[in-house]
Amino acid sequence: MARKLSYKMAVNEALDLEMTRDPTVILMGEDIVGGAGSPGEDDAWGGVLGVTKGLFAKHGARVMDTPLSESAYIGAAIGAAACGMRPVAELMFIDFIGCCFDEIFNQAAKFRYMFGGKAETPVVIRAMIGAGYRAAAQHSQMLTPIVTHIPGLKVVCPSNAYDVKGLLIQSIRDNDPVIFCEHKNLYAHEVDVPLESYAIPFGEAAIPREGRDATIVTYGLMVHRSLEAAEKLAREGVDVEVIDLRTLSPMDWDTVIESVEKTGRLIAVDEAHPRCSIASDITAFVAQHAFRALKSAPQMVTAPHSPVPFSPTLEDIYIPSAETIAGAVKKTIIQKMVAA
Amino acid sequence: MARKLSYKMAVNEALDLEMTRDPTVILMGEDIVGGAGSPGEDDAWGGVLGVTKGLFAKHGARVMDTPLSESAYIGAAIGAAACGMRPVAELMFIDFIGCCFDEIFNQAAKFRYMFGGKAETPVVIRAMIGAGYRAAAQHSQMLTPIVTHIPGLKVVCPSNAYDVKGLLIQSIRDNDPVIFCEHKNLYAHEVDVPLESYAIPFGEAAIPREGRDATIVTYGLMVHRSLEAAEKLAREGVDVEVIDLRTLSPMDWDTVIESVEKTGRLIAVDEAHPRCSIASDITAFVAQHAFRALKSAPQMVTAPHSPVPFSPTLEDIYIPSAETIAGAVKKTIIQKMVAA
Amino acid sequence: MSDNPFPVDKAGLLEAYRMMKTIREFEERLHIDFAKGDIPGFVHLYAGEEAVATGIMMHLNDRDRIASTHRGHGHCISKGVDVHGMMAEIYGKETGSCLGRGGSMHIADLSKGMMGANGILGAGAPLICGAGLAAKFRGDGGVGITFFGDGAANQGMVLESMNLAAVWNLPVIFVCENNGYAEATSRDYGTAVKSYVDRGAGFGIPGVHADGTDFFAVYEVVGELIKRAREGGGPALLECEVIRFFGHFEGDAQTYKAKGENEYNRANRDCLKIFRAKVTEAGVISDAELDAIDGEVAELIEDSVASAKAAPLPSPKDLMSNVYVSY
Amino acid sequence: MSDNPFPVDKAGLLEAYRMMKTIREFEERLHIDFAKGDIPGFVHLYAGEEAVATGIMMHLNDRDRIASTHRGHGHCISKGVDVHGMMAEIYGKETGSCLGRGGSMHIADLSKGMMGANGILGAGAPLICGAGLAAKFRGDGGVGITFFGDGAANQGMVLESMNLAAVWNLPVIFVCENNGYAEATSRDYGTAVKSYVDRGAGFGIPGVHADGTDFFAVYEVVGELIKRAREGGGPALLECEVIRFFGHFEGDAQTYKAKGENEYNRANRDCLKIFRAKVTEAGVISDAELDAIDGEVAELIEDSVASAKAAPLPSPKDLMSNVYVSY
Ligand SMILES: Cc1ncc(C[n+]2csc(CCOP(=O)(O)OP(=O)(O)O)c2C)c(N)n1
Ligand SMILES: Cc1ncc(C[n+]2csc(CCOP(=O)(O)OP(=O)(O)O)c2C)c(N)n1
Ligand SMILES: [Mg+2]
Ligand SMILES: [Mg+2]
Repeated sequence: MARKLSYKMAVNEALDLEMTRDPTVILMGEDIVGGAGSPGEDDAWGGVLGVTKGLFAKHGARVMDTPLSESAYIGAAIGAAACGMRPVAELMFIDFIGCCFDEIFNQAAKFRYMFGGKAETPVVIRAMIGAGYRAAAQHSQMLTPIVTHIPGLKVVCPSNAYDVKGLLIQSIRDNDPVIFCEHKNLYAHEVDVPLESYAIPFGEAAIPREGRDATIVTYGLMVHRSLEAAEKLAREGVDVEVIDLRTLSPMDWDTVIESVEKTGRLIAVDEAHPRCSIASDITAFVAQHAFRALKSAPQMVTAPHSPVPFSPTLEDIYIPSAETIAGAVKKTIIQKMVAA
Repeated sequence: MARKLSYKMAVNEALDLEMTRDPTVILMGEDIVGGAGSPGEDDAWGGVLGVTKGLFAKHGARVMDTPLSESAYIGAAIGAAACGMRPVAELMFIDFIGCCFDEIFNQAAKFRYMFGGKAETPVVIRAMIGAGYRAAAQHSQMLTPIVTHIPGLKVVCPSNAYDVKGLLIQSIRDNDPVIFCEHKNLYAHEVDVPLESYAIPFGEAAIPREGRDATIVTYGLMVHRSLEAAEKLAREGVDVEVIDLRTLSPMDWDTVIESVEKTGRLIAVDEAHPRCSIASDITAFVAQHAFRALKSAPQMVTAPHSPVPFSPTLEDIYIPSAETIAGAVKKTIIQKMVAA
Repeated sequence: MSDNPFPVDKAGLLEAYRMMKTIREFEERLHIDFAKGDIPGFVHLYAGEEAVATGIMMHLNDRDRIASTHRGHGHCISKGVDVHGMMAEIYGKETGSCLGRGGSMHIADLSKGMMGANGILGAGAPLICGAGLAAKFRGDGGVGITFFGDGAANQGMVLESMNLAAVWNLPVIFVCENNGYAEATSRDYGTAVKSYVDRGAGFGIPGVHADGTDFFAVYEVVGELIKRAREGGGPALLECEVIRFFGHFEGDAQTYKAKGENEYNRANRDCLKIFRAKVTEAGVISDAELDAIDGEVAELIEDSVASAKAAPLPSPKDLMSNVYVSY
Repeated sequence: MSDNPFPVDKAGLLEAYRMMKTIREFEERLHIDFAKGDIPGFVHLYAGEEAVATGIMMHLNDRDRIASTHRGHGHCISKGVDVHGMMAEIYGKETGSCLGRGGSMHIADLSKGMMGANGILGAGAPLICGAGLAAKFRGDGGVGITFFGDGAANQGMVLESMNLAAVWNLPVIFVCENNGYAEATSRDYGTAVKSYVDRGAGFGIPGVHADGTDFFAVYEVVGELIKRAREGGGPALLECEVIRFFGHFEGDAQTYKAKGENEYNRANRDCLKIFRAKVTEAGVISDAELDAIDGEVAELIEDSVASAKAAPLPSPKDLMSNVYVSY
């Protein structure tokens, strides 16, 4: 049984299902209840954008507001995970990671290895990513490359509500620390989502569109822009395959390589900044491992090497568009023609 | 007039020269004086490995020990820079960046852009990087890809004392925030260094060895391992060019591309973890911009996707060796033969 | 007109009133225009807290520096940032204080000693230590003031900074603007201690309270602290109890507040009304004089909106400008 | 033998002495073997501070958790981590507590409630809040103890954690081991306030002092705090004044210390000597009994070194094992 569900409500539903199933699942974050101690409604907010609304009413003390202390409460989530709980901590915007980065990359990520395999840290850190909200330089970043760089972390970035639900459930059940990235500009996006619980395994990319002529590899919001680009190109007779990575760490390299071996052309699309990005990661891996399959120079489409601008006019051109992506695809095709 | 100078003493000399030249240059860090308030020698340490030894004796109050509060003092350095000083703050190990990351990536890096070009933040953050010191997972990281990813930061990683001196002087004079990475396993390494002051411009790679058959692009300690590999290969008749990037942001793409256009083969060598690394950054850029020049699949040599192990046996194989690098070079050559 | 019983001369009182009124008018107008959909992004209004910014900034000049918060309009205006530039900035225009690159949460003007509103809670505290350090090295008697809310008071970097400022004996004042809420969370939930002032003792700095709805209370208390800091006496912590008239940000339904809370506060704890009552009752300033300022301020804000709306958008070709000083 | 005037029975006193002596012997031996070049990496010795770890850990069981520091050997040993495993770990061997992956700075044994030494100063404080939270959810009466030095006491995450623990009323004790130095920097330089205990009030938690060279002082004070925490009374802050007999890390020339400081402390403020004097003077335990323990401990340490040296190195093929639970 499925029904239309928004990306945002899929987060809520996954949390609800797992909290119901497993009493060790607890939630914490700033205003995820949203009204603690205040004279009016105790759970007025349910998260700054209402994502966790209703969970406090249902699960009570297992949903906790926190003081404004990211190091302390993200660290506490990690510590509780090392002690047998399954905390899901919300870092409101991933941009705030600078206030708790040590706990994430030096503690959670390294416990298992550093302790000789004797620790498990099943913590999930949910965070909003992405530009387009007119939220300016400190509330609009991706930072996915930074967390992906760190061994010991798993990184999840769903593009739609179906994946949100299955991947968040998997994240909570997973025994490693997971950074679960929610693109704020997808919160209202709806797709069919089953009522029942299901988990999507990590490291399995989706192929929302098959094609023969070129492979776009991407994730998050850019999946939609890429599909738009692919549709445009289809009208021009170019048949593009779009790969939605879904998880950035682990990566489904097999699917990527297989596709490029089929199409011979790669376009890596990333909303993050260009340097040491997911786009460069994909491109480099493919260049090394499927070099002979490449018919033309792989192309990267990323945000520019600049902070996210506030002004809507600038922010709109800051985020890679379907046009830019289509342009990059064409580049891979024209090149080949030139070469041929 | 030149004489042999160690990498470590080159840091000291550059700081001394710039402090002497410019009264707005101040230093701060944990134990960079090293004995503040203690009953014995006030400047007993001069930094945990003695890098800043003697500077307090010479420059007095402009060299400051700090409390154990990275957010506070790194942030203070950034704030002072925005108010007209030229602070050089030491973050003892770059691994501690998690305790002050916000101030670096959300404040220093973004001020200029966010404030419409109306701020200058001439701060230098010196930090030790790299493995090989038996210092385990939290004192051995590179993290160069993380800082390179961030627009607004400049990232410098010298491989020898000559470059240390010229690049640190440039870093202090530069009007943007600079992350100055010192590889702790190069501190004892000596080369000829002029007595006088000189600045090396950013974005100019060095070519410590020219060659025709393949291009190794690297930085830091890996320059030496790559040169070793090149020497080995020379004895087998393979003529390798080695590019020492010196600065990771800005990057000297011209030199990289030019070399690959000459040799047709790329090996990107990075002591950092593989995902979203400097190696992948280089490889992807070359794949996109010099695709037709590539005669074979570019190769990446990096540390593994794991924290740095303590045990010397493991740490030694963790760090890319000259053998591994040579092996990767051969792969680019053999491939071509197979293809030819 | 009778003798002036206040610690500020008449010109100063008029200036202070104008500052407060300018902030209030600026915010009330943003509230309306945001609701209309004219303004993009996150907008956090300072209305209700004007006496704090003003009571402090009346002691400062351009050599003194402040590091502000996400709720920074009031700090900006009272520190002398151009209102037209601010309004244009909030509208994302090229004529904005930051060329439209920063928006409401990132207005800065270093020439006025305003080091920036900040989207990161508590981030101003380390920065202001740097400003204090610079002032100390220059020996120019400058001070630095950082602001943070009752929520941000629990950020580690704020707490670290108090110790650092004390260790280095910096001319820095830490101002906690306690408006009772961090977003929707009550101050009483998020902070275990009744008074933030109690934290001063743990960092070796004096801590004092002020009623943030009373310009004179703030002005006098902070005046002592600033004087002490200028003279090398070191840092201090000031907690001001204030009222946030609007929601956390525009669009907030405020159901976490008590019924009638906003109305009660508007009626009884409005720092502008309190100021007006004091200065008119003392017979130092007449209602007519203040009304005249109200009129001028209304015109200024109206004009700033009109020119912001008319101003050009940033040019797409400048997307990458100013990432670096030179690149 | 006379009546036991101590709050611990004889078996307990012998156990406490054995713990302290084991730590001391472990550290003295590392000091020698490091100097010989047998031991790689950064090694921070706990010798001199044994009464703190022991006075606390005597109250705990495996359900209770601790989060330690870079100077963690003493915490590990007293929390029950196997000494052979620890020694092998420090030698980087496959038989080490962490298979040689962690080394001195990262010894952990979660089965003993030891959440890890930590190379990041202050990082244990948030982690222990998590342990306290888990104990609270489980309702098992467990407590969490985190340690930090006089230097790390100024880390924001330590300070944040005190507030969080108070807000959530967690069964957590924050233990500041004040040995007067952070590396070479005097505690009096790095911290603006005379007593760390004064910080408690700013976070709404009780703060108490103990002489960290006196096992009994620590034992009694912390016993109260732990009891209170177990009963739902919430967090507390304990400052123990201690002596670091060796340098900051092995290889430190210690020229920042006063002349004769180490000798004086060894002679007059050695927690082991103080303990021995108390229990023998009270006639509860004889010197011979303690000497016997000394002998056994010496043997244990000797054996741990011998087996560490003989133990196999990790296999290169396992370089990438245990990055993830499954990958
Ligand atoms: C580091 C960080 N954490 C969280 C946030 C999200 N946030 C913005 S304002 C706010 C509440 C601030 O409360 P307070 O400090 O009392 O200031 P007020 O808004 O009441 O003026 C929160 C949680 C942020 N911007 N930065
Ligand atoms: C976040 C962080 N900053 C700095 C260091 C480097 N460091 C290691 S120990 C130390 C001094 C610690 O002093 P204190 O907290 O008093 O503990 P002690 O060594 O005296 O036991 C420093 C600065 C670190 N390991 N982590
Ligand atoms: Mg508030
Ligand atoms: Mg200490």
